[in-house]
Formats: sequence, C-alpha cells, structure tokens
Amino acid sequence: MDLVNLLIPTSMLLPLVGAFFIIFLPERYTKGMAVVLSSLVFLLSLMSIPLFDFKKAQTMQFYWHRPLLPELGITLSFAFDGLSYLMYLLTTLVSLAAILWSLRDHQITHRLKEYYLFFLLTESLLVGVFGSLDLIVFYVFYELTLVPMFFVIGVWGYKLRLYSAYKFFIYIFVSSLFLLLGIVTVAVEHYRQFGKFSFFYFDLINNHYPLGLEIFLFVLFLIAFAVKTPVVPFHTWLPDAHGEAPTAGSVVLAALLLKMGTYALLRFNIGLFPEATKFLMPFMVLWGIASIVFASWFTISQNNVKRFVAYSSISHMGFVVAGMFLLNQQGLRASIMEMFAHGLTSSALFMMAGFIYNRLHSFNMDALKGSIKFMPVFAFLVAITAYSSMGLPGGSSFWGKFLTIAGAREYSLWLALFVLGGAFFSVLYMLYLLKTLYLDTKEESRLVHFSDMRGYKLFAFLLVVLPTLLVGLTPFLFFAFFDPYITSLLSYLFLRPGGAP
Amino acid sequence: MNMVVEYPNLSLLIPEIVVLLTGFALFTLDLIYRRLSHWVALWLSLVGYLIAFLYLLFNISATGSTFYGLYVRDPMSSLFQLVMIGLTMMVLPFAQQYLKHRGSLYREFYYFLAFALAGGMFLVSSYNLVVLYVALEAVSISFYVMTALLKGDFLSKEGAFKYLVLGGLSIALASYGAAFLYLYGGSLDLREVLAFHHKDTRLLVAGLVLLLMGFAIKIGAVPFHFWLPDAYHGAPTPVTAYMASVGKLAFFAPVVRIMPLVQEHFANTWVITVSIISVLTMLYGNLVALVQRDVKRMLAYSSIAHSGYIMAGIAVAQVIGLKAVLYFLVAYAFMGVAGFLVLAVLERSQEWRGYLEEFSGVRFHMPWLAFAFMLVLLALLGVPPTVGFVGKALVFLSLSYEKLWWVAFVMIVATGISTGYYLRLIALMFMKEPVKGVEFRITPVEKVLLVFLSVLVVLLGAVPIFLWSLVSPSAEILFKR
Amino acid sequence: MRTIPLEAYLILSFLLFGLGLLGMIARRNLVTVLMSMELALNAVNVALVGADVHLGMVEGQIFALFIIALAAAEAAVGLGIIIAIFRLRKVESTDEITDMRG
Amino acid sequence: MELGVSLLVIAIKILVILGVVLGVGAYLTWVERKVAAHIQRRPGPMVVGWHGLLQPLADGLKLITKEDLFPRYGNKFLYNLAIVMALVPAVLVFAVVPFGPQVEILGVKVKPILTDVNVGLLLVFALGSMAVYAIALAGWASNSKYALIGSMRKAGIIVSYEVVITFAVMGPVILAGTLSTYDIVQKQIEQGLWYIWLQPLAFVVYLFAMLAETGRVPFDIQEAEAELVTGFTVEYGGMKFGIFPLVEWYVEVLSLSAIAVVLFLGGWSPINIPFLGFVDPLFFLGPLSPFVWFILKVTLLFLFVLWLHWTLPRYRIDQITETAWKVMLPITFINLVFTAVIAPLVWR
Amino acid sequence: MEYLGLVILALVMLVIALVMISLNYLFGPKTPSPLQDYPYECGVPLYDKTAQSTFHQGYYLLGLLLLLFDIEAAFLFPWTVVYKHLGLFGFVEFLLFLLILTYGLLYAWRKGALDWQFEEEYM
Repeated sequence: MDLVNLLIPTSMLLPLVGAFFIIFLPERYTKGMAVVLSSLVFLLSLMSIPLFDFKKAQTMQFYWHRPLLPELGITLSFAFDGLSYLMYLLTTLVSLAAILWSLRDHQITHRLKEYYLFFLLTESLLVGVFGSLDLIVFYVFYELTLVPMFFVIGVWGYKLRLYSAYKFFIYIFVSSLFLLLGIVTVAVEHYRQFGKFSFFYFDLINNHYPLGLEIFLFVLFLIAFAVKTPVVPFHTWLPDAHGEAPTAGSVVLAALLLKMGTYALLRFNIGLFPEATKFLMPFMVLWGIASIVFASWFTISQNNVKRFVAYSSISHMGFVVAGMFLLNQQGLRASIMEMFAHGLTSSALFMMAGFIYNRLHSFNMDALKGSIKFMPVFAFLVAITAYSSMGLPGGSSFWGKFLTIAGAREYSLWLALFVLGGAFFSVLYMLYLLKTLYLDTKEESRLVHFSDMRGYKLFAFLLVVLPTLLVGLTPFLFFAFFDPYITSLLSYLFLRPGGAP
Repeated sequence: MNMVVEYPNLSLLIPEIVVLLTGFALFTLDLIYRRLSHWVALWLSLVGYLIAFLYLLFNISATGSTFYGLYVRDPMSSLFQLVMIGLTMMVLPFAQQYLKHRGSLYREFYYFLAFALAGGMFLVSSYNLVVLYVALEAVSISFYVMTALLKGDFLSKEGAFKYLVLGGLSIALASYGAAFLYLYGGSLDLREVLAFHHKDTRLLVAGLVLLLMGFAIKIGAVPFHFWLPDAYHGAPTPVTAYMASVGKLAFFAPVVRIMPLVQEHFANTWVITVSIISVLTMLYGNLVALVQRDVKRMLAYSSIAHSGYIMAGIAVAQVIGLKAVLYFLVAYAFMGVAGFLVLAVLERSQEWRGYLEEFSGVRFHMPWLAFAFMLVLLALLGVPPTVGFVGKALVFLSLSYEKLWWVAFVMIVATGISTGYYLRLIALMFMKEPVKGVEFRITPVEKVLLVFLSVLVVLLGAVPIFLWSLVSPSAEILFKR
Repeated sequence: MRTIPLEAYLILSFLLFGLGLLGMIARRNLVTVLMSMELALNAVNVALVGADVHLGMVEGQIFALFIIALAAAEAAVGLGIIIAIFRLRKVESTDEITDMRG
Repeated sequence: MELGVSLLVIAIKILVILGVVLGVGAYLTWVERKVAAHIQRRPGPMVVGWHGLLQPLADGLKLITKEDLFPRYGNKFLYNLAIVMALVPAVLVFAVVPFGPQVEILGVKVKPILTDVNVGLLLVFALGSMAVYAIALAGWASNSKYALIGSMRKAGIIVSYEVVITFAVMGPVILAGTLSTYDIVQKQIEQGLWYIWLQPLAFVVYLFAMLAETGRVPFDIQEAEAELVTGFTVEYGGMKFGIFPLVEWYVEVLSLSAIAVVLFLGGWSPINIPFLGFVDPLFFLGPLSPFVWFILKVTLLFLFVLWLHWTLPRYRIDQITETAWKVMLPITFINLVFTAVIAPLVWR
Repeated sequence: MEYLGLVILALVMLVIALVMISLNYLFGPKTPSPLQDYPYECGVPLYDKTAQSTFHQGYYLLGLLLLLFDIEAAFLFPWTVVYKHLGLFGFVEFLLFLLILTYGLLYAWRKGALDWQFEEEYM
C-alpha cells in the first residue's frame, strides 16, 4: 500500500484531530487550532497536485479502502479521479477561506469552540463526500454534512435562523431519503443480477435495468440532488438558508454543499443510469435553462443582498445542470468549470455581503447604495468578482457560459439561443448589483468613515478571488483535470451496448 | 404409569437461573429487612446480572434445546438476552436515584425488575405456546406492577390500569389464537404447527391473525396502541425506559420467531396484514408525536412509530428482512432506553413538568447530557451513521427486495414527519436561551452511562460489523430450520 | 357414549369470548372490566379443552390450567391496582380515570 | 344393569338423602335445643308432645303460616335466588357421601352412594364454595345494613377457610391416592388405618374450618344475635327464614361431618388399631353394622359441634381471619410436607 | 353417565326450594300495613334508602388472597393423586412449588396483607 494512497484519509482525519483538540483545549487556542489545521489540509492538497497523474485523470487515484460490512459489500473506499480531485481542491481552499473569514466576523462572538469544530467537521465530511466510491458511505457523508450546517445556521445565524435551519434540514433530509431508497434498490438489483450485494460504484455500473426501472431509479436519485443543487421548483430552502446563515456559513453552503448536488448528479445519475440519462436528456436541459431564467428573475426582484447572491447562485446551478445534460464534451466541460468557478465567485460575493453588513448593519439594497465608494481595495476586488461571475471574457464564469452555449449549438441553434438568453439575464442582475454598489448616490457623510478591507478578511477574500482570475485566464489548466474523464464518460455513455445483456 | 424423566441440560439455562435467583435473593432480603436499603438492592442485582451477562458473553455460541424442546437456545435468544441484561444493568443506577429522589417506599421494584427480565429471557427463547404464554404473563404482570409503583401518584395508577386492561385483552386474544393453532396443528410447538399442511387453512389463518393481534397490542401497533402512551407516561421514567427497550425486545421476539416459519400458502395474508398494520403505526405515531407538548409522551409515540418501522421489516418474510428486523430491534432498544433515561435524569429536578419548552437551553446547564440526548435524537431520526440509520437502511433494503414500494414511500413520509419533533428538541436544547432558576443534578455514574450509551448508538452504526456479526447468523439459523 | 361435536365447543367459546370482549369495551365499572377479562380467558379454556376432546390429547388441558392460574394472578394485580385507585380517589368507573389525554 | 333398574336405584337413594336432609335435619333442631338446654341445666322444650318431640312440626307450621314480607328497596329476584343457592348445593353434597360398603340387594349390586365419581372431593368443595354466593346475595338483595355487614363477614370467613380446608384434606388424599370418597374409605380399610392417626393436625384444622364454614360458635360472627340480629337473615321471614339455619346449622354440619368421617375416621369401618386391623363390637348386626358405624361417627361429631357451640364464646372477625391465614394455613403446609414424606410407608 | 343421579337430585332440590319459597305466599296471611316492609333499622325510621355502598377493603383483600391460594390448591390436587407414581422427582417438584407458595404467604404476611385492615390503618 503506497503512502500516496493515504492522502484522502489523512485529509479527512486532520480536521477531526483539530476538532478533538478544540474540544479539550481551553477556548483561547480554538481559533489558532482551526486555522492551523485547515491550512495544513490546504497545503496537503496543494502538495498532492504533483502526485496526481493528469494523463490518466479518468482513472481513480489515491485509492484507499477498508471493508466495512463484507456481507452486504459495503467498503470504506476512497479515491479521486479528475472531477472529484478538483472538487477536493475547491473544498480545502474554500474551507480555509471560510475559517479565516470567521476570525474577525461580527456574528461569531460566542460559543467559538463549537463553531470552529463544526467547520472542521464539515471540511472532513466534504472530502469524504467527494472521495467516496461506495454509495452507502457517500450517503453517510452526504447526509451528515446537514448536522453541522444545521447548527451553524441555527446558532450563529441572523434573525430568522431557526426557521431557516429547520427548512434547510427538513428539505434536504427528506429528499435524500429517496436517494437512500434508490441506492438500496440499485444494490438489490446488483444482487439479483450478480448474486452478491455490493454498494461499490464500479460494481454497480455493470447493472442493466429495464428502462422503466432505470428511469424510476434515476428519478429517485434526481429528487435528492435536484433539491440539493437546487433546480428551480425545489429551491425554496436555499434563499432562507443562505440568507440567514453567518457569512462563512453561507460561503461553505454555496461554494461546497451545492457542489455536492451537481457532483452527485454527474457522477451517479449519469454514471449509473446511462439509458435513462439519454432518455431524459432534453427534459433535463430544458429544465436547467428554465431554472436559469426563473432564478435570474427572482434575483433581480430581491432587495436583500444576501438573498440576491443566493438566487444568483441558483441560476449558476442552472447552467451547471443544463451543461451537464448536454452530454457532449463542451457541455460537460462547461458544467464542471462552472461548478469550480461558482464555488469561488459565490463565496466571494457572500463575503462581500457580510463585509458590507459589518459596515452598514443592513442587507438592504437601498441602504447600501454606493456604499463601497470609499473602500478602494474592496471595491476593486468586488468588481473583479462581479465581472467574472457575470461571465465577462477573462472572468471565471465566462467559460462555463460560453462552453454551454457552444455545447447547445451542437444540437440546435434555438437551444443555444435559449442558453444565451439565460446568460443575458445573469449579466442583467450583476450589472444591477454593481450599479447599486458603485454608482448610486447617497449622502456620503457616513460612508467616508468606513475603513477599507484588511487583515484576515482581505486574505480570505484574496484566497477566493485570485483563483477566479486563474480560472478565467488559463482554463486549459483545469481542462487537464477532467478532459480525460469526460472522454471516458462519453465513450461509456454512447459506445456502451445499451439494454439488458 | 411410569414416565421417563429426561434430566434437563441446565447449563443452557444458567443465565435465566442466575437472574431468577437474584430476584429471589432480593425478595428474601426484602422480607427479612422491612426497609431494604437501596444500595444493597442495587449492588446485589448488579452483581447477579453481571454474572449472567458474563456467562452469556463467554458462551455466546452455546446452542441447543432442552426440557423436551420447550426451551431453545439459539444465537438469536443469546443476542436478545445479552442486550436485555445489559440494558437492565444500565437502567438500574438511574432507577435507584429516581426512587430515592421520589422517596418511593417500594422495594418491590428491584425484584420485579429481575422477574420481568427472567420472563423476557424465557420469552425470547421458546417456540412452545405454553411457555410463551407463561413468559408473556410474567413480563406483563411485572410491568403492570412496576408501572403502578409511584406512591400516591394517580397517573401511575391510571396508566397501570389501562395497561392492565389492554394487556389482558392482548393476552386473551393471543391465547385464543394459540388455541386455534393448537387445534389446527395438533401441537403446541409453533414449528410443528406452522409446518403442518392441511387443505383447510381457515383455522391457521384465524389463529395467526388473533396471535398477531395479541402481540400487536403488546408492541403498541396502531389499532391497539391506546394503552402505550398512558402507561409510558404514568410509569416511573426508568421503568418506562425499561419497558421501551427490554419490553419491546421481549414482545417482538415471538413474532420474529414466527416470521421465518411463514409459508407460501399464507404468505400473502402475512405480508398484507403486517404491512398495513406497520404503515398505520408509523404514520399515526409520528403524526401524534408531532403535536405533543409533553416530551415523555412524545417519546412514547415515537416508540410506537418505531414499532411501525420494525413491523415493516417483519412484513418481508425473507432472511434479509429478518436481519433488518433484528438489527433495528436491538438498535431501538439502545436508542429508546437512552432517550427515556435522559428524561429520568431531568425529572429529578424540582419544578420540572416535562414540557417541551422546558428543554430550551439545557445545553448550558448540562452540556454532556444535551450532547448525549442530541446523538440519541439524531439516531431516532435516522441520521447516518447511527444505528437508527443502519436499521432504516436495512429495512429499506428488505422492502425494495420484496418490492413493497408503497410501504417504503410511506416510511419516507413518516420519517419526514418525525423530523419535525426531533429537530425541535435539538433546536430547543442548543439554540434557545436557558430558562432561569432550574438546577439539575446528575451523578457522575449517570453522566458516564449516558455518554457511553449515546456513543454506543453512534459507534454500532458507524462500524456495523459488531452488531451485524451477531445478527446475521441468528437470522440465518432461524431460517435454516 | 357420544362425544360432543367440536363445533359446539368452538361456538360456546366464541360466544363467551365475544361477551368478555364486549364487557371489557363497553362496561364502565372497573371490577366488571376485570371480570370480563377473566371471562374471555375462560372462553380460551373452553376452546382448548374442546380441542383436546377433538384431538384426544392432554396438552390443551395443561395449557388451560396455566391460563387459569395466571389469569388469577393477573386479576389479583388488577384488584390491587383498583384498590390503590380507590384509595387515591373514590372512583369506580372508567369514565372517571381520564387524567391523561392525547 | 339396565336403565330402568338404575333409575329405580337412583330414585331410592335420592329419597333416602331427602329423608336424611329434611327429616333428620328438621329434627336436629329439636336435638340441639335439648342438648343446649341440658348443658344449661334447663329442660328445654317439653310442651309439644312427649319431651317436645313434636316441636319441629309446630315450628314448621308456625313458619309456614307467617306473612310473606319483602324489604322495599331490595332486589326481589336475588332475594329469592339466595334461598335456592343456599339450599340446593348444600344438599347436593350428600350425593358423594358413601353411607356404607357395596351391598347386594335382590341380586343388584348397589353402592350406597348417589354419584361415585373420581373427583368426589372436588365436587364437595365446588358445592361448598357455592354457599358464599347464597350469603352474599342474601345480604345484598335484602337492602339493609345489618344484612350486608353480616353477609360480608360470613363471606370473608368462608373465603378464608375455604383455602384452609382445601389444603387440609390434601393429606388424606395423598395417602389414599384418589379423590373418590368411596375409594378413600376403601383404601383406609385396605391399609388398615384411619387417617386421623397420621393426620391429627389436618383433622383439627378441618374441624376448625368446618365450624367456620357452617357459622357455628365460636365463629358465628356473621349472625351475632346480640349485635347483628342474626345478620344476613334479618330481612327474611317465615319459611324463607327457616331455610337458612336449617341449611347452615344442620345440613352443612351433617355433610361436612360426614366428609370428615370419610376422610379421617375411616368411613363405615369399625374401630381401628393402626396398621393392625379393625375390631367390630357390633358384629352381631351383620351387614348392617357398617351403616350403623357410619351414622354413629357422624352423630358423635355432630354432638361434639353442639357441645362446642353451647360452651365457647365468640371471636372477632379479625381474630377469625387472621387465625385462618397465620395459623391454620402454615399448619396445613407443614402437614403436607410431613405427609409427603411418610406417604411411602403407608402405601407399602 | 354417573352424574345422572346428581342432576336428578339437583332438579328435585330446585323444585323443593321453589316450593319452600312460595309456601308463605300461599299459606301466609296478607295484612298490608305501610311500615311493615321497611328494612330493619333498630326501630328508628330509615334515614338512607340504600345500604348497597362499597364496603370495607379488608374483604377485597381476602378475596384476592383466596384467588391466589385456591388456584395453587387447584395445581396441587392433581399432584396429590399421582404423587404415588412420581417418586423422588415428584417430591422435589412439590417442595419447589410449596417453597414458592410459602414465599407468597410470607410476602403477604410481611406486607401486612394478612392483618385485618382497620380503618385508621390506611392512607
């Protein structure tokens, strides 16, 4: 067993070690412990990049496994391929940023131990989610991330925190029960066909189902992931959760927890049920586009800046879904890029909202008219974020949107135009935000006293803004992560002999 | 007339005998000293149970049957007895504190505990209707008495009377069914009765249905659940914990034993009846628990709901279903006992009326207790990786194995409903301001026990192999015969 | 010597059982409820003995003996509880024992 | 033996029993009054007939010609049912009393016992415990405090002593190994042993229980004339009143003494020397002697009871019941163990 | 069949009992007077109509004890009959049974169930 393969367990254990120390050390060590451990994990992830074999990015690497329940074929098995590795990097990055941000956050003044404990816990759980190859293990991590987030929202959130926490937990918990049913059904099918239970991903992709059953299972999985992603009719938990959570909380929620949904859609729905995917593909694409459009409308009509950002991330998720189900190289590239990019931009935007609240003590759009005129650094960084999230060339989201359109064009012009319309909307609301922040006039007597962004917060902000530029300017670096994966997936989808053997 | 006397193989019954002797020793002491000291009673019973526990633990693999086949020891009975004795030992310290604090004069509690335990141990290890009947009565009567044990408390008496009436009804139904089965199979041994083939199965079905109804009352399945909340509410809380854990194991055991014997020619009846009962039970339990203000009653209804989940597993008369049921049963025993024991600790403080809102900010008074209770509630809710989750996942697995989709969907809905009240408790404990002027007292022993229980609830789920390695062979063997 | 047919036993036991059930559900007086419980159990005994006559075995009668004994024990506990209820409040009807609801 | 003859035999037996119960029972009132009188140095009834021999008839006439009263607020049906319940079972007990050995009349083998069944003793106690119903009903139906108190007391006493008497008779049953009254006597004759020799404790306890069940002094608390004006019979009048003392004081005493004789005194067997045999001073009576012996023993027991009645004081209810549970019952337990140990000697 | 005699006797006695009940009605005089059928109350006029109230608890207790011990007797009777054939096994079983029974008696005794329940004794 190669030492390299311990990467995932290590990066899951380190935060837990930190959590352990935090519990038993006095409170004045808490922040330091949290920062040290999360940055350790971040460094670990960075150092692991050279170890990752980009040539064979479609294959699973850093494979580590222990049998958990042999009789039912449950194994504690972790590995990364290009897709999940990218998500892993995003996780470590954003968790570090969130923890750094919390150090000086105005909300986080009480019960520090629990707070940082929950964040470290979330980080290790997320690594588990993106890394696990066993469906039950995946489900465990997927659902366990609810608990710390429930507490983060409920304890350190804003006014409506309890309500939002309930809503968040109940929506996702109940929807993921359908996922559980689906998973066990897949395992039972595997038992029927191969005579042994197994929850191992690469065993289960060998299953063949009659189309009806496959669509049924696809829907079971979809219910969970569509609520998690979210796609429009199922999105109502998100504005509350993101709106009421403390800044760092909404950062983690938007940047990582939503990615769990899309990642799982890509990996499990498409990976396990190719026939159903091909059958339902047009519907899914249109659904994605619809959710882009609706979410954008909702966004513009918001006057609470945090909910504004929340809705904007829904529309971005629409791009991810639409691109994913185009089922061609451009589309898949687009959706994965969008996942990563949105992880960065949305966290930056939420930090922006939190920062402004720190100065103005309000999320109200009218209240913060022109509010950042006298904070040049902050204003500059916000501008970068906004433009890249709006999809300007050179910005990170540009590739997501552009490639989606390109992928859609491969099918038909009209589809491409639809997506273009969606992109147009997102430009619209971002411009509206910028106008409010920069151009609107307001009596400036109070604004001049605002001190500019600095210290830990600046560091955290940069931590998420700089990679945005990297994504925008050198996309090919990231294509290297997942192009092999995409090609193998497409070949698996379309060259695979369909139907039952 | 001279009969052959098969001299019984008593080595199989040593745990039962030890428990019984403990009971009698306590009884004798109570007769000798008018006021038996709580400490003596506690330690004596602890020692007795510990001996039985260790003996079982070291002879866990012992199997066999004696007393002309009246008594059967197989892995399942060993597992259940192990869990029962362990839980009884856990309940004892709490009960001792509780009784001392409530100033109850009754020492009967200790030996009725022992007798109930012995009855339960016999109940889980026999196929013979008479033995089942006697053991059932032993458990039930001890429960009636223990429920009524609170001196001068009308609720306790009321709960006891309701429990008595419905319990009597259930026993009447069950034994009536037993009579029919005896008439059908010409034997009092369930194995022979259910293996017996006859073209006219009316008697068999009638008997089975009556028997099921009887046991359904005992386990609080829905059309017959009326007694359960009142009994659980009225009883002294440690007793409630005992009934919710050991009682549930004991009362489910015979049904679990019948389940592998179900045959094709009445399998349909079985599946339909049981699944309908289970669906009703889980929906009703969760819905009513949602509107409770009294936490004890809330947990009582949640225990009804869990009976529903377990019944859903029983509806699947397959080996996988049996495994799920066994796992879930043991899991619920742990969760239920922990939940009620937390209440038992809280009730010891003055001005505690057990209403929901009084839980606000408990975390600031006793963080460890709150932590333990949170884990237990999450387990009851079925959040991974707790035992509750593994149990539910297994039930889902067996349901989809039998293609009982509708039951599975109802179960999802029911779980969704249950989210409401469990979360409310957690949120109250951790996210609300503490109520002023309430002082709680908890002994270190209790603290350790509670944390141990809750961690156990998580660990057994996170590393399911421990429990599974006990559950799986039991199920296999039950199905082999 | 003609034996009584099985149906007779079963019908009798069924009637008795129904009466007992009815009493347990419909009657208000605590002691009466207990008595109806006993009645139901005795119906079971009748059924068991009838089964014995039908099958020519004795196990059923043994079962019946156990039922008699344990039913008595149960009734004793029930009487005890009723006495306790009397001592706490002077109630003698099930309508008056409704402190707990819901 | 064909049906007709058997019916005839049954009819004869029933007539005998009725004669014993009603005739003798009625006349025992006279006997009692005489005995009581002489114990108290009085002549007793002397007017009606020679030494008042016709007194019982006069009493009967008087009772018959009383007005038929019924307490208002009472329950008429139960009120009358009580009488039936009192009379019938008490008399039925005689059905299992063996008056003598099997005899052959006109070539017909006849056991002088109405129903010789293998559960005779159980029958006795089953019927005996029916008396409780009669008393409870009487007290409850005649809606009066005295009646109620009296009946409750009586019921309590009977309930207590029912247990005692049941355990007391187990000794002889163990020794005999059967429950049929006739066979028990047979066993005693075969084993050449009256069981009283081995069961003195049981016999004493049995006597106590007998007194208690029949409500004789010292256990006549239920109808303490002084306080309760004859307890539960206070609201009964005329013949209805007459029946209760008849049943309680005479029929039941007779039947229980007869059972006592059967169980402990070897039934119809003559005087017994333990383990050796029997000596029969009445040999000259030939086949009649067993019957005479039986009647003799019963009479002696009855007179013994009378003697107690007119000499002893009366106990309180708590004393009576506590004696039953705290003294009698343990004694019977000890006696049971003792019997179980020595039984093999007797069986040989 | 051997119960025939018993049945006949029962019927006869029933008839006789009914006759005896009706005798006074037939032969007795009828002199109705307003107060003659009042329940006996030492001559003073009745001040509450019904005497059928719930009565002393001691009697409940007695009934309870009878219930238990008589049932045990019902278990012992069969044993007494077949004891001859059981030998040592039967003896041991009997001792166990009696031991438990004695335990029960001692329990009742110790808890004061055998003492007559006087009014001032209970709460």
